[in-house]
Amino acid sequence: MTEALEGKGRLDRQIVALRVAKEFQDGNIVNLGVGIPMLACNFIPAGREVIFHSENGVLGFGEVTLPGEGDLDLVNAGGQTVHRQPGMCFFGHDESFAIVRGGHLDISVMGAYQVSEKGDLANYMIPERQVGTIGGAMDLAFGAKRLIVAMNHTTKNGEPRIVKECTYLLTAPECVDLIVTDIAVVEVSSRGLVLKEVAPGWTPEEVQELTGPKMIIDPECHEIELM
Amino acid sequence: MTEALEGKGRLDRQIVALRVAKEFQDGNIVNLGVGIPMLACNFIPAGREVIFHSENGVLGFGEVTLPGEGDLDLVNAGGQTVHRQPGMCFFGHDESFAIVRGGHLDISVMGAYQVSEKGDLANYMIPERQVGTIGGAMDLAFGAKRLIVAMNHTTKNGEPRIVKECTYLLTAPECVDLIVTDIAVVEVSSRGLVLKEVAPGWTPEEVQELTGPKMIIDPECHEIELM
Amino acid sequence: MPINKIVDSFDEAVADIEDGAVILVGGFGTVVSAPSCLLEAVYRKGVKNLTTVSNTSGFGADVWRMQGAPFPEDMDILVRNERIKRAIVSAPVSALYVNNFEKLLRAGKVEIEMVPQGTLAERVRAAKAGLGGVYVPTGIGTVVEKGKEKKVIDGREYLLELPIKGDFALIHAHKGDRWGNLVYRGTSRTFNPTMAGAARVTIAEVDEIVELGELDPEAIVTPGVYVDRVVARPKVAPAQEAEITDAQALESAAKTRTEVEETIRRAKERGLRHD
Amino acid sequence: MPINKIVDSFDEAVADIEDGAVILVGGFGTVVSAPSCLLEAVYRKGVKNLTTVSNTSGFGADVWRMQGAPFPEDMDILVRNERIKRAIVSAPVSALYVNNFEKLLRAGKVEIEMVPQGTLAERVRAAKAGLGGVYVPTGIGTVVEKGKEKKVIDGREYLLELPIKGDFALIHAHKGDRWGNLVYRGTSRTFNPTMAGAARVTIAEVDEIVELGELDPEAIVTPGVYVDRVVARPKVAPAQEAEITDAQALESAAKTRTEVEETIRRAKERGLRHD
Repeated sequence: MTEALEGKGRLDRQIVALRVAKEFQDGNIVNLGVGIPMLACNFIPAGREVIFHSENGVLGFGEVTLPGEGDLDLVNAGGQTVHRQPGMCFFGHDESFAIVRGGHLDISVMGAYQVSEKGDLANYMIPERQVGTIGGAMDLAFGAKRLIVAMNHTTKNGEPRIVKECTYLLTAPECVDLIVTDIAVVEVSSRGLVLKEVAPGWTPEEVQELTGPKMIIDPECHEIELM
Repeated sequence: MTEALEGKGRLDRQIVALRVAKEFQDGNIVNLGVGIPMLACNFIPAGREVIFHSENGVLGFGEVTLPGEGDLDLVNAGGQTVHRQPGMCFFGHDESFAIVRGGHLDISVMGAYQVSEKGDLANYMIPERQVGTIGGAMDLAFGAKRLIVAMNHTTKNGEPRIVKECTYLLTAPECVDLIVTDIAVVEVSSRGLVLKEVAPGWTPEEVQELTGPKMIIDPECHEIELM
Repeated sequence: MPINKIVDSFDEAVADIEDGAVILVGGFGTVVSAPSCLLEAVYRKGVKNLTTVSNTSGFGADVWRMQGAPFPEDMDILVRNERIKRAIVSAPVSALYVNNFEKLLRAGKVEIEMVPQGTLAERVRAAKAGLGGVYVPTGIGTVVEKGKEKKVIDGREYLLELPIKGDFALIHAHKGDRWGNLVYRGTSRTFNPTMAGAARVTIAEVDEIVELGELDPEAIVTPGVYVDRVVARPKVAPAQEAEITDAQALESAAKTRTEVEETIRRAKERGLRHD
Repeated sequence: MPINKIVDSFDEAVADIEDGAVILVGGFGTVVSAPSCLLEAVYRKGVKNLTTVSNTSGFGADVWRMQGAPFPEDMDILVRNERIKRAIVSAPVSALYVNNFEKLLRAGKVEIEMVPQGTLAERVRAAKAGLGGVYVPTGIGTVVEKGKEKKVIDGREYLLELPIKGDFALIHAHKGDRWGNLVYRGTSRTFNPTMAGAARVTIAEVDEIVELGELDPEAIVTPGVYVDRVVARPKVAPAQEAEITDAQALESAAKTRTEVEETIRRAKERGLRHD
């Protein structure tokens, strides 16, 4: 990575979550993975009604509570306490994953270490430690109708996380539909990766420089809206 | 069948059900099939606590109600209304048969057209009509720890229903443990059929005459107790 | 916009069901567990050549009118009007009398696939849960194993049973809300929650629609995610036709009643009844 | 005699668990969903070479003491005391810090079979429901498919996944009665009802024992038929050891807390928060 790009401002985790939340359409059933994705439950676009699923057996919960203020028996998959909400319901793990595997989720959002050009996902083996945790990620990657990845565009060392072929163990092949990063929004299409949006101050060419495979620049490619 | 035996008194359906109920041990989980078996829920031996399962998604219901007096949303597998009881609970069909198939029932009681020497059960194809209804019988025959058949000892024409080999289509092979009829109680054992009890006024030899395969007469063979 | 799965009429709820559709029908056999009004609406729509998936093939409105059921139609409305091409069913006929399904079967007017009840439940659940199939022990050594793959697992023989997915699932629940969350009542739960979500479109007929949040989140049986449409029964029961014509079915019901009375008398005699 | 599954102490409840047993452990990862006191009792009994089946390998009592949990032990009590020979687990390690399980793994002191969470739930359910196996799509094209039978069904590839049956299932519920009927509380339900009944002996640790009939029959989640023993937590919480030693785990928890606060501030800024 050139030094110039290294110093450029990137979106923080909240803004990435905010951008992800804009994908939630009215009535969508959405599962949010641990990390950035989970923050998205706080940013549902005004006027839309979205139902969140969490693998630990709940549908329809509300926003995260202030730490220490919630009910420990009402948490999301990351163990954060969330608000009670009308319409919410609880179920056991077999039912929770019948919902996931059975294709009943509209959107699943998760973090990733790498995403390939074809939409292969690698997000369970922790690269530097050679151990990993599959958790619910595989079921979600196989089951959801639409899979959105929220991650940093590059590793700490500046290596692209969007790659030609994943070098880490796969969570699932050809499953990712959209990648929202701290500098861009990239669609995985049958034609290849399509750059749809860039962070303020970034050009498509700069984003391309930090991306493994060659992307198609969408003619409508524009700046990510931050509100 | 000799004319003499044809005229002999037989136990009526209630008494057969009463005899079946004596098999229920304290704490048993028991499923009762349509017909005679269902009547047995009224005859739990005094001082014992037994939990009835019905395939239509209920555990722990009470005795049948007087017709017209019950709640139509609380019925047994035959559609008879039953009494509400503390400890009762409801569940869907997948769970109901997880209980059956998973071996969680201690006893299943059902009717039969034929039972073979080896304990093969034929109870779903209606002999004279060449149609049938499998219903929950197969699952119960494969799943229950102990299977008791309650039936008349002979057909209307006096043919034995306990036979060397079933001539009707099987519900399940080698599944019956005990046969309670209107003239006898017969155990299916690895040694063969064992005649354990006879109806009042019947000799073991007379019962044998109405039974297909040769039975072992239990040295303790005695009269069925009617109270 | 607030999510709203509530539909105003039964006819509207089934408007997109077409000829040849695969329809899962909830309930056990009793009319109170059946989606009566939805079945009537499907009949009214005039669709035919249906594949139906249900526990029984119905007992007919007459039997239920005798019990005073305000909504007396069951699977029999599709059977007797010959709307079914193929029935996947667990308990198609009655040992006590010859029902309409048996008449069609003898006349060669309907195809049947008879499935053990628990296997039926598991196959429907498999479709809902995204499974490719399940191995069940039920049916080994019987006609049920015909044409099915067998496998020995851990020393026991099993049959491979495949998912049954519907185009539509018609179910009956007690209460529902605008998200499609449902609760049932007593033994009228049965196949209803099992079938919810096992079809492309799940339509729930409910006794009552309640406000979102009224149902206890710990007691909701069917999460709204499995339900696409919710339609309420009218508060006032439709006028009942008085004529009851199925003499055989009525006689069989009366016989059962007499037996129950006798049994209760006997149990009391022996001091084994508590009421 | 009245059925009575209630056992007086945790030690009595686990008295017949032997070395080498296969133990299903309910809960998700949070300590409030875990059978804490049963896990402590298993530890006290001194059994070793266990095969455990659980969603996580625990976070350790320190993390939960910080949250003020009165019963802070989780799977980690068996991990850190090296009682586990083989772990069948979905989420064994943490991305945020190196847990005790990872340390044992690196030291070659424990075997692991990592299973996708939904597959784990389905395999446990298969044992309970008497299935020989299930075909799941999850894991096709990944390391998970290694050594497993693959089958194409209706044009899609599936893996054959086999049942996981326990010798014992240790679960945590909110309330239970003498028949073993159980209800849970919120998101602490998770694997608990899934594992109930999937072992030879199921032992339920409950917050409260209630009279038979007190639980709403429509809201009972685990029918008593799946439960063999019920044991209640003490009403008064045990005295808490004050010392918290796992600095890495604490730091990770604090970081998460800061982030939530920041997120709420940002959402409010944008008028997207309701509280």
